[in-house]
Amino acid sequence: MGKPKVAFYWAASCGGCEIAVLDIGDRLPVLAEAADIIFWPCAMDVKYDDLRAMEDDFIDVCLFNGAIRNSENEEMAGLLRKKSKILVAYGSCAHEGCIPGLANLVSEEDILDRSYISAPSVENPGNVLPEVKTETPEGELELPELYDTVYTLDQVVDVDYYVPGCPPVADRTWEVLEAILDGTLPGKGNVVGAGSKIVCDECSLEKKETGISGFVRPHLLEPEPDRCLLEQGVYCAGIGTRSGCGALCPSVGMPCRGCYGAPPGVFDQGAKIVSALGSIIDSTDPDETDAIMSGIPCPAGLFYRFSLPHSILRRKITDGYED
Amino acid sequence: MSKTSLPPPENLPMRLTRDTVSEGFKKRVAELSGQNPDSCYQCGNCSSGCPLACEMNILPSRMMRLVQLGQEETVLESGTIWICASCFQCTVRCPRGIDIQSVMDALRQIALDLGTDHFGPDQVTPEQAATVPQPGLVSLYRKLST
Amino acid sequence: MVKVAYYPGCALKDRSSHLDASARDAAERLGFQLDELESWTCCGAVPPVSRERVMNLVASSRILKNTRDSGRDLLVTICDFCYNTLKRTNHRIRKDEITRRRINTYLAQEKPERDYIEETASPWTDYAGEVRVMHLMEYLRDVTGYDEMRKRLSRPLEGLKLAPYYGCVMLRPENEIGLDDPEDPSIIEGFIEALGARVVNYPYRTECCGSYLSVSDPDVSTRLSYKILSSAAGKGADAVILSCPLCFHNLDSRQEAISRVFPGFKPIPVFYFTQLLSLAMGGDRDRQGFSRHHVDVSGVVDSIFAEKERQ
Amino acid sequence: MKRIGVFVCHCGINIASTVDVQKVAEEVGKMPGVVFATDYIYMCSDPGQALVREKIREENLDAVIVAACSPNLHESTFRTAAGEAGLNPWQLEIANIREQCSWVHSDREKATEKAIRIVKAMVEKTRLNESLDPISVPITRKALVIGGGIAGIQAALDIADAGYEVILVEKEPSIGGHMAQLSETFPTLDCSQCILTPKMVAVGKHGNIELMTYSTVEEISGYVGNFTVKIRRKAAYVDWSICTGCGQCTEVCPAKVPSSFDRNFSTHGAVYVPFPQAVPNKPVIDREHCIHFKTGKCGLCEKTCEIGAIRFDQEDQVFRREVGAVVVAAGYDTLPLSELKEYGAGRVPDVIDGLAFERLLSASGPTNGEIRRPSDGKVPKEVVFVQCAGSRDPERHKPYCSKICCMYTTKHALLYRHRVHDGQPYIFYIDIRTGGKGYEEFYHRAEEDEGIIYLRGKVAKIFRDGAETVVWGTDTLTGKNVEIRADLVVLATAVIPRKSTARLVRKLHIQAGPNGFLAEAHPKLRPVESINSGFYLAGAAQGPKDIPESVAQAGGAACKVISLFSRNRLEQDPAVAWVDEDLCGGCRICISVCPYDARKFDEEKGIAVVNEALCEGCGSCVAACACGATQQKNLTDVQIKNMITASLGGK
Amino acid sequence: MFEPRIICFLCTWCAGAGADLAGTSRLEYTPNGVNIRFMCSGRIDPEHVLWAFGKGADGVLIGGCHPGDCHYMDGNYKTMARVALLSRLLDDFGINRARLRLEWISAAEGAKFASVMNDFTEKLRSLGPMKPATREMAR
Repeated sequence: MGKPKVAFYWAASCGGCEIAVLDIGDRLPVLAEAADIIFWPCAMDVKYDDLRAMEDDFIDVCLFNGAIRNSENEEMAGLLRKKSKILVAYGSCAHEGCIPGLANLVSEEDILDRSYISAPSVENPGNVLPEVKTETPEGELELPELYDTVYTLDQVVDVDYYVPGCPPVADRTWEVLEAILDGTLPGKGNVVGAGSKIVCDECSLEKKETGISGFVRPHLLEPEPDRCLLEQGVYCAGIGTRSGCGALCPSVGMPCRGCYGAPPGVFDQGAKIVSALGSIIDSTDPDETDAIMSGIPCPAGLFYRFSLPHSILRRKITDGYED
Repeated sequence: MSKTSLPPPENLPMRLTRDTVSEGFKKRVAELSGQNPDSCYQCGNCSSGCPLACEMNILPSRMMRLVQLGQEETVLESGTIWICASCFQCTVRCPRGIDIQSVMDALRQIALDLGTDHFGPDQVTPEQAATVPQPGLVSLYRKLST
Repeated sequence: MVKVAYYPGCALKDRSSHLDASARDAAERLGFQLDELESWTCCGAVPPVSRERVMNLVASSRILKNTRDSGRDLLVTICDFCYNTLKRTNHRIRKDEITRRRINTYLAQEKPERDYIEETASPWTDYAGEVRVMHLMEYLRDVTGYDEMRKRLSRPLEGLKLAPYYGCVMLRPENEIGLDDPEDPSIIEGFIEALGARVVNYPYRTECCGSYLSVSDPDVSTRLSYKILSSAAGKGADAVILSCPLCFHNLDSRQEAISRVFPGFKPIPVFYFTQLLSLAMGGDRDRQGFSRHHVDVSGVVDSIFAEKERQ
Repeated sequence: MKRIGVFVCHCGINIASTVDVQKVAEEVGKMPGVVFATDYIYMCSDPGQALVREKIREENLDAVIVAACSPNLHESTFRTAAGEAGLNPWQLEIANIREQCSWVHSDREKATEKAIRIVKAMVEKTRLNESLDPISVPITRKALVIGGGIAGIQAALDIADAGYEVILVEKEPSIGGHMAQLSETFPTLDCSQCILTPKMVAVGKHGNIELMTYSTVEEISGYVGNFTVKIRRKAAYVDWSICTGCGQCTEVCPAKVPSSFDRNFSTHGAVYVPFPQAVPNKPVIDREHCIHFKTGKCGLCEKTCEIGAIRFDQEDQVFRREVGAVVVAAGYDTLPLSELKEYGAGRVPDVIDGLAFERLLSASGPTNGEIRRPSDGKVPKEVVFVQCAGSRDPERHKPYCSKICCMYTTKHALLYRHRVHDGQPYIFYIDIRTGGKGYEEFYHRAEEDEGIIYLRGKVAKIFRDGAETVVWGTDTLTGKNVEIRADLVVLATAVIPRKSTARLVRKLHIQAGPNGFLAEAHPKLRPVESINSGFYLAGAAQGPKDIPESVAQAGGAACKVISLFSRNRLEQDPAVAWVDEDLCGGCRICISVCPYDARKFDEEKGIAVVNEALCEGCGSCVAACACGATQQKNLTDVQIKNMITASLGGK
Repeated sequence: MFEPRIICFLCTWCAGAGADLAGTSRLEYTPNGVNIRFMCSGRIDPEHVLWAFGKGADGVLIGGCHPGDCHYMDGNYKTMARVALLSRLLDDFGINRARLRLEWISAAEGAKFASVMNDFTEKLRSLGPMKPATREMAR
């Protein structure tokens, strides 16, 4: 067998995952040595047609980052699935939808309106919105169709492995790449490049098992050093987030935001966190409890910051889906 | 032997039928007053404390009982409904929370619907019209006339 | 001076104008002004039952809504009937969503005209019971404060023995009015003490005076009023103090008839609480409308002034 | 896949009349894994149970669902049956299609559809049920009895006589409770003290009873068979271990304190014994009224006491005791007169309550049994008794019937008549309730032979007029209002739970009903047990009760305790929380959530663990676990989700 | 008439016993709910509620012991806090928070259970069916 053929692709995401791959740093040449990178639009000159021309299962491993947001994302997901033996959902967007997935809290209409009409920086006197097909003298132009709902990769194609993180930390990425190269990946469907516990397991801050009597936003608090941030009233998602990052954020006094997604025993990260937070409120008075909870603006955005499309409800319920 | 005609007996039995005890009159009273006459368990507190009881031929608690039994005629013919001054004493003391004053209002309303004022504007003397404060006149008209 | 939205009601504009005048005078002496609502209507006096349940609440709702729309959230009234009607209407609007919606359907019929006149008027919003209805006595107890009143006395009613008379609608029904305990109230007692006078306890303070039976069955009213007045007098009261125009009518003007039916009955003066308040705050005796009383009050009033001079 | 059997009960027509039981069996039988489904007329009957056993063996079933009545009724019946057939009992579940379906719906089609959903959901749960073994724990064979009234006394004596140790805790200085205050008892009119005192003495002397008066239960932890209690004994400022009870100190004390035992009709010193027959007969010092504590002077008692038992420096003591069962006999109170505004709000001196009248009647009471009214000591000649003062009044006071007033008022009127021959008693009542042995006869005697006037109607208002007390009532039988100018009015005030009962309920973690009385596990079949295992109820703390009923219930509670103590070990429900060690990240939220201290942090493993013996299986920690490591046995999140899905008709 | 589908999560000691009492008292109410029994309302997890909505429930009822009466001391307070936060989450998801109802029902309140069911069914009828969140779910 020759060198394994590797592909990278970037769908609906910020591009950070591409950087994350580069983050393996010194080990990049090792990778280049051990594998043939044959498709990586971000880093090398390739065309989609090159990909279409490949035989099925031509690629050994494809690291796919980004959520599925439009018809191009979906088409490329399908194409790469077909051409790859192993398809890896790389990074939080492909895994659970991540920040792009928060678009599911509003409708497609609202997004277009905000982007092309109502934002203060927009100048669009004709209120022109992008069209999928536009006739021009030069011929018909085509843009990908924006979807009303953001999907995770595995909601549109079959996925072999998941690497969580926004972005995945470099060491975990390298571990995954090594496993791929060594052929030591576990069974299909597994999350790789992450732990099986929660961030608290890796976090060194001290817990005193106290309840909380109010939430405070991190920038308004001078945290007691070495003390569990949640117990200080800062919403920290570590209690409901898969380990693997090494508790990077709490170790520098910032709360975990939850980017590694739901831990292995949990399906819906946000709901579970709601349940846990509800368990440690230090009040038995309904009004006071309600007031404490109102200290959390936009709970959906907060608790599902990285996992909304992967949650039970997936998106805001609107009347607009029946298009 | 002369045959004398007997006077009719004074205390005829109440005739109870399914209709009198469940439908019709009692239902109308319940609807109009928004109260459930059947909640009354006849403790008599309304009567005990009614400041007008000594002016009434039938005590408020008995009125409630008669309504429970659907005795429309007896209730509407009683002077009690016109003597009640709507002072709410019964209402605030009823252990079952029945607004008895509203039941009295409802009974008055039903009686007035039969067509005649108990005490209409034409019966008010010019002297009363000139001296009684308006709330007295207005409430009188609203309670005792159509 | 603080302005307090004020609903006088019809009696105070006419037969009981001395209640209105003394109240305004007393209020200003206490540092607030009773600011009469514009273009108010009759409150309806009592909400009897009717087939269309909310019909009887519309007039009073309109008064409340107009109060709110004029930017005020507190409405003070004095007549016990008006107080009862407005407070209960408000209570029902607050408590029962269906009543609220139906009443607003009626109130909304005034809407097109308003919009036409004032295009800039704030948009229509349903009246949801935002206004707080207060009896003037309640205002004195809870806002002014009896302690504050005591501090401002310029002519304390020392030595005067006053019998508080509550009547019926000021306290009842309790769940909708909630001013005080209907069986064991203390608001007028507190008021009397705040004026420096002494409270006379007698069992008839919450018994009914006959209300509108005064017209349809005057004899009944006479008997009831006799019980109340003789009980108060029997306990040594110099005067009876009350707030309701109809109670005043029954207890004051009926004393002539009482004397006829019950020989040996000695007349006893009856005052509106506002009259005594005004006097105690230094008010002028000529402005209290004492000439409209059937029972001579000069003895008691003289003693108030005499007491002051002695000091 | 598990082989599941489903048995749908007709319950005669109770289920079958509204639910098409055959259709339920048929539909559920189509589910994958359901290898047997049938309906049967009475599943709980012997043949019904035999059917379950037979099919378990024949069909080789791994799990069984019985669709029948509430699991509270027959869950253990069927689990035992399953066990007999070799199936692990926790592989059997009950689907409630009677109380929560057939009995509450009338539309046959809809009820059947709902029943199918209920049973399908239970199939989904059962699919993932694990076989469990009960958790076995040892028993401490010592009982705690809270309350030293007649109920507590009886329960303590019965348990102690059976050979088990008892701790009797009473918050007053002496046991005896309200019964010690009573003069005579209905319907036999025997003297209350005479029948109570021997029992009090027996408690004081019993070798198996540790009597702790002037003490309260401060805290309790643990579970049935193994409770730890903290009992606080208030400082008596008298060393009871050397005090001989001579009474010298109580005689010299110059302070005057109203006697609550005598309903404030008499006074005692600041150092006092509440009543002469008190057990233990040792004094306490009321710190609030003691001149020494207030001024630092006096100390007469200290000087008088030759053996030096007065100890002003004494402090409260807290004792720790291990017990296996608790009898709660916390007693009752009566509605304060101040609540009854229309009856003078307690300000009319000659309006008193029933217990006060007992003291006036009592030969050892403040008037030595002569009836004299409080205002001026005159012997009252017109006495009005008012029943239902605060009872049967859902709108303003208590909705329930206080049960004992009809009889004790009759007794009061009768005893009054016996003492004051020319006096006239009147009783205002709404209904006379005489549901007890000899009660109706007693009432007839009072009405027919003793000249007591019964007036059917509730009193509206009572007020003082000169030396008289005016009662406005009605006689609904003649339709006339009644005015009585009485010399004395006795109100049969509502029986209410003690204020301390609410605190006790919280401390013991037991339940109280909507009116504040202790809640029994089942109103008919388990009337002496609390819902919480290990707690038993006795006396009026559970609801208004007269003496015979309190004694009977106390005996019942004692019997339950004795039966518990007769076992070697206790078995507990194993459906407790457990932790997947591979998943737990040690966030410790579960530890702060657990009300039973059953969750602890294992420092070595860095995870939270469960102490199964302490876990009561509430599942709070499971919901609190955001990492999904904690699950409840046989009620995992997956099981719940599958049940939801099945309930909604999904797959 | 629209018949909403309701999932009722009931604690066994209070709300569940109350539901049983409604049965023994033969109080009829709407058959729209299916009860799921928990030992304590404190076991109920917002995930269960969302799961129910995701699987097509039009309403979810949570029944627990009255405040202060929890058989397990304070499980119901946890439920109260969870529901307070969950309701806010439902707002964000565009789900009318009236679709989630928390009621304290004691073992003695059979009538309350029945009236809550009737009332809740009525309320859900007026709200109409719950819309599935995505096309996939609609299918």
